[in-house]
Amino acid sequence: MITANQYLMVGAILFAIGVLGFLTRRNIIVLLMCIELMINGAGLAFVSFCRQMGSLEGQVFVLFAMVIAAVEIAVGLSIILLVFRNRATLDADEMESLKW
Amino acid sequence: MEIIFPAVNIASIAPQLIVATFAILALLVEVFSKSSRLVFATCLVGLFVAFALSFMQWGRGIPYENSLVAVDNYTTFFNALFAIVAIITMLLSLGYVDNTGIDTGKYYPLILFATLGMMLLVSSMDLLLMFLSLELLSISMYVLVGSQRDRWVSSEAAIKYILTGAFASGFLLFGIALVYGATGTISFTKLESLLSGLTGEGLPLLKMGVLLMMVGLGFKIAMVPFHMWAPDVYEGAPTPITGFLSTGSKIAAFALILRLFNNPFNHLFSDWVGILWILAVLSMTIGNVAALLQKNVKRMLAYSSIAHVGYLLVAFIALSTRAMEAVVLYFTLYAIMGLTAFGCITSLTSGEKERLKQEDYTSLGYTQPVQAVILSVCLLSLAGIPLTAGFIGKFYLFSSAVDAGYVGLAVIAVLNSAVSLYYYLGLMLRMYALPGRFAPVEVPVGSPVGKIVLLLLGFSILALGIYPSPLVGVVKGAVTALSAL
Amino acid sequence: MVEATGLFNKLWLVPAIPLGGALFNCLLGRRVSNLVVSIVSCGSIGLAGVMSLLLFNALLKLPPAERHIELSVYNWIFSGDFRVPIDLLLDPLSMAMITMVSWVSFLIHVYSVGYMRKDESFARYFCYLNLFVFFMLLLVLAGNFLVLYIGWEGVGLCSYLLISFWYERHSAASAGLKAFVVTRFGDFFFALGIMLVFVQFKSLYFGEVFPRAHEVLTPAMATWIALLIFGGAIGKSAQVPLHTWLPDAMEAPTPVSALIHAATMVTAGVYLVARCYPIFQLTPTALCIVAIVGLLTAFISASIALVHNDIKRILAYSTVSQLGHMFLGLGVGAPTAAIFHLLTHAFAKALLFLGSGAVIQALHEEMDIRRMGALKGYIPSTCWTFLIGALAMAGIPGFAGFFSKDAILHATFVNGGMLSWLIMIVTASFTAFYCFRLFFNTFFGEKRWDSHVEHVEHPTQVMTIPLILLAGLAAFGGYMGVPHALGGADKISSFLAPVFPPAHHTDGGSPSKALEIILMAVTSLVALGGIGLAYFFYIVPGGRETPGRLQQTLSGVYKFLSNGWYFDKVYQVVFVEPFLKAADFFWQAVDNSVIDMAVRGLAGFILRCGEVVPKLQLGLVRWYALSMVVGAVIIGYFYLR
Amino acid sequence: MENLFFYIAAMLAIVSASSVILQRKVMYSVLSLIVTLLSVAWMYAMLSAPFLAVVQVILYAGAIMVLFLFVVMMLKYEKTETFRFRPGLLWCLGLVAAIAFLIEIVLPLNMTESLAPAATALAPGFGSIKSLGSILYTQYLLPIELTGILLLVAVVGVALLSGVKKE
Repeated sequence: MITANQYLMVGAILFAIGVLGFLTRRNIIVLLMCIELMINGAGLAFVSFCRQMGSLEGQVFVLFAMVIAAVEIAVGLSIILLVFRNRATLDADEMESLKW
Repeated sequence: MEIIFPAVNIASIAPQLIVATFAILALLVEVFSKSSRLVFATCLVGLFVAFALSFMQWGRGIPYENSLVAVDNYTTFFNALFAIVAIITMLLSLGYVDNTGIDTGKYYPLILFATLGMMLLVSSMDLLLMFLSLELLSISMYVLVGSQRDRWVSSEAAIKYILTGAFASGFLLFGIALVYGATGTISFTKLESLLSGLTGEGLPLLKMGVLLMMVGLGFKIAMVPFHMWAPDVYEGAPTPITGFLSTGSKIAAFALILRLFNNPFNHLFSDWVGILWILAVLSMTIGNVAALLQKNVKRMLAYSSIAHVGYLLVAFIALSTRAMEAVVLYFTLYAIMGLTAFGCITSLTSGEKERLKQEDYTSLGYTQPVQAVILSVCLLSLAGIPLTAGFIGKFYLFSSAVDAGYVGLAVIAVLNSAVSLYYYLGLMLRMYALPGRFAPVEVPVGSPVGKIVLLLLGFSILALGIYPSPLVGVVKGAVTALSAL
Repeated sequence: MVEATGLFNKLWLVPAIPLGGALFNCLLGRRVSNLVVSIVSCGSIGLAGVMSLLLFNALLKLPPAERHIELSVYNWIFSGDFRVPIDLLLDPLSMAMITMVSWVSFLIHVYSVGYMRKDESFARYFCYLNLFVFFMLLLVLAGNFLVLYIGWEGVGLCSYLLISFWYERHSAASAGLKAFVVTRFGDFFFALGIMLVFVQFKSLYFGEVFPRAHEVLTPAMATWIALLIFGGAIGKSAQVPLHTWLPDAMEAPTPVSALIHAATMVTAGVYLVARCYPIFQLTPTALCIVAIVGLLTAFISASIALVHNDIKRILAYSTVSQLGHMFLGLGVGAPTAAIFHLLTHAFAKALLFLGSGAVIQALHEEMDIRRMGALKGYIPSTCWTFLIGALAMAGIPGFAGFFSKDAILHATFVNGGMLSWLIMIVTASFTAFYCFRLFFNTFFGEKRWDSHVEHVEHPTQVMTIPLILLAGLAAFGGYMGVPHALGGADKISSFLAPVFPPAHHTDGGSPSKALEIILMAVTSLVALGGIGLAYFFYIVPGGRETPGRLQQTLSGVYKFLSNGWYFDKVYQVVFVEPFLKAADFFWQAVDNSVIDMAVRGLAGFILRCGEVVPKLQLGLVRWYALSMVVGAVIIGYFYLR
Repeated sequence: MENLFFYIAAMLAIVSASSVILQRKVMYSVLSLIVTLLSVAWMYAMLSAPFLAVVQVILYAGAIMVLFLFVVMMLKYEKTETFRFRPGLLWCLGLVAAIAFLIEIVLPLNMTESLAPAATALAPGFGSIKSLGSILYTQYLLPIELTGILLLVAVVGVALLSGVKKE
């Protein structure tokens, strides 16, 4: 029998994959996508907890998290466009004029 | 199935509603009128009304059984504080934004939206509202940081801020999920009643959740080791926004942490003491040491603001009423000092040329006396010299830590303050270094409005250093609401 | 203890109004005309003066036992049970002080408007001056040691700023520094004393310290505290051996010398000892030391004043000497006489300084009395007011200084012994002599001006009127304390009596009226003798050669005196040079090895960290994210363990 | 049967998520992410959250990913692909840290330790539009309104950043 706990594990793994990607990739679009992975991992955790406890608040939370994700992506992509227009690059490692 | 709409008490969130309404109104004004002055005026009026409303709300708390929003003195105090911070930020931006290629018609409403986020963040009594208002605050800030489209540093700061910020809010979200899973609720009041009965080792699930939430919130307040974004973003952001970010945003998140650990997570705090002890030491030390040799003044102040988070943590660890008073008092004083410091840099901008390097400040006392005097007062206050606001603030912070038995921590904090003198006074002495044979002649810069605001700020730094009692009284009132829950 | 009510609730206005004036002049002074600056600064002090008169009136209406009003303005810091309140205390002592301070300051402010009219830094000057008055009023109104200390340091700061007011002059800058360092030396002891008080009483509040002093303190502890506090007073009031800064402080503009270095700030030490009298009374040792220091100072500096030629330095030494009188009064158990002398001396000395200011300006910055003379015909109003000041200072019967000095001398005779009384009689003759040496040399005789003085500059009206008013005070101010022996009521003593418990002092009722009258007669005769000698030396034709001859025959003494008893030289040889040598030695021997490694090593290490730590900010997003994750992992490891 | 569905969905999600971070070409990453999102939607459906599953497909996989694709295609293709894979010190540290983090968060994940009691049976209509809607528009009215403001901020922000100006 599959319990909600296993869904939770999948959520955690998705989240960790997102973290891993964020730490290792350099393309800023991919970085944004890694954040999406993290949010989805968290969403899966929420929904599995809902299933377990029979409460709806977690699902509501996920709904709002999706909106947040959409907003973050919209603003994030427009900043990426801005960056690309300025420097014609998507390499996060090249954005290091601010340091030390 | 019949749906019963909740009775909405509009009056209880009147300041927040006013800010939101006027922000939207300002956007409409921007669409239908060509005048960015009108947008500015609308936003300013909205903030003033919000301030007045929160002033009237003082002392009239509304009990919250199931409400998402806390209406108590704590909230009201911060509503007023954020309104003032936003007003000052707007007034200081005047003149600066016009010269640096910022779309003012959207810049000012976004400041209001960010303020709304701060207000709701401090007043939220529910993890959902907390998360949403934190995001509202963050997203407005991402845009504001990147609003100087023609300057690369601004764009770079924005992309760094949004990437790390979204990363951190991912942690926050996952943390909330775990807390929700461990307790089955997202309401602060229910969390508190559930957790107050908790004994023994505690739940790993819950602890993990709180840890991940602290990662997200620690990012917001720029606490070591989640601080790394701060110097870059502070340096790259438009200077008035840097001030806004280092005061408003940081204070809002910290005020929320205060509420979290005073109410819902109060029983988990004992595990955090040791960790926060180390983080406080690290924040102070890394902040101060990194600021020592900074060539860029904005970056130096950014590091110093990390150090100030450390000072705040020193008292926060005590978590007594007295310590909370000290922390909230320091919020206010730090808001004034931070706004003054970055305001002076803003005001020293001539055209597109900003004074960012230490060298630009040599002999400033003779060429731009007004800003130099105010900045000196502000630096003295940041360093904690007696008869300035900073001394009072630090005295309260450290004495409450000593009072709670954290003598070692207080000693480290005092030593750190001593180290910080090096760079604060260094900048100040540089400003009063005698000019060379040919004293530079300069036209005074800075908008008159900005100068008046700065003068008022500088004056209030001194006034609060000499006569802090009224503010302390108000802060005491605000903190009682926090512990009365 | 009486809680402040009614008018007394407004007590805080007395210091606050000058502060407001200072702020105005500091912020807007350069924007507005000099007229506005003068009106604001003089007006604020005048208001404070009116306020103090109103308070005086109100205080007099209270029965003497209730003349002790405390006002806690606000709590500067109150954190938990730790409180630092800003307390004010109004009792006859502080009442007398604020009335004197505010009115003398007012007159000097008015005078300054005329004196400084041509100075570029007009607003800066008045900003400092108002600030000084604020701190001085705060000092005398303080209700606890901390507020007193704030005022104490504040007046010191203003004094330093005003001494080096003309900071372009090297001598002014170095004199300011000297005053700062020397008084700070005394302040160090004072601060130690305050700490000791706090340790002993767990409070700094006058109302808790003084009434309980005789219960809490052992005699030895009382001696220690009293001596430490007296250390502060020695520095501030320029007593031997820390008196050397005051003559140098004459680099300040003359009205400043009148206000700060004659009438008010330097008397703060006297006020302090008087304020802490309940502690001093417990310890005959300390009182004895106070008396000895006062006696020595009075004599030594009066003798130095005999031979100096710089008009302001003569007055400065005279001030030091008169302060010595006051300390002697305190030491021999006559605090009311000391305070009485403080007041009359303030009037007379302010008058003399302002007069000398008019003289200096008349002769275009000439300060050497050998190059003056015959000014009577040119600036008569200054001359006659100066005469009144000199008479008051010399202690001629009828003038203010006579009564107060007599009270001190009488107490000295009764309590201090014959020898000290004799020394004081000699000092009195010195005083009369140098006052009139100054007076005759300046205003009489033939013109000895430098050729560059083409015309004598006349003092303006705003300068003359304060002179006349002060002359009135110097002439008639003494009548507030006519002793019983002369059929007077001695109002000042009975007014101040509630502050000083009568059991321990003897200056009230005299044992024998006849003795007192005899003593007075002796003093007066000696003073008249001094004047006569000065008249013979400097006015009688042919007398002029006598000083020169004396100078030659007694050249050793003359040199000794004109070098100020070699105090500065001795300091140079005994303290400064060995210190420098020792420092040099340590620099060579120790610094290179131990201290260098410790201090520079630590500082260098921190600075090195300052280079390294920011390098951790690689500027890379993923590095920042990595630090967050690693942080989370490490914190989690300890947290979840 | 349910087991099988779960394993397929979980495998799909994990594999496609790994693909997101492993693909060199951004376009492939985007497509992999769409697969992940769809498989997450699948799991939502299996976890009695049908409404969320639908929203996930429409809003996430539909709208947001289209935005991604749009941006990826708008930017010059070669510019998004040029940098090569260079596993440096940072990369290795990132890998270690992420794995350590995974271990740390997976270890405490055990629902049975929750303070809230496990539901024996779900209410009928759990997770439906109706049940969610009735809680959204009563208890969470304020957050809904706030969401509106958030979207407005996004619009204004994008307009500010991309330089939409009045003529």
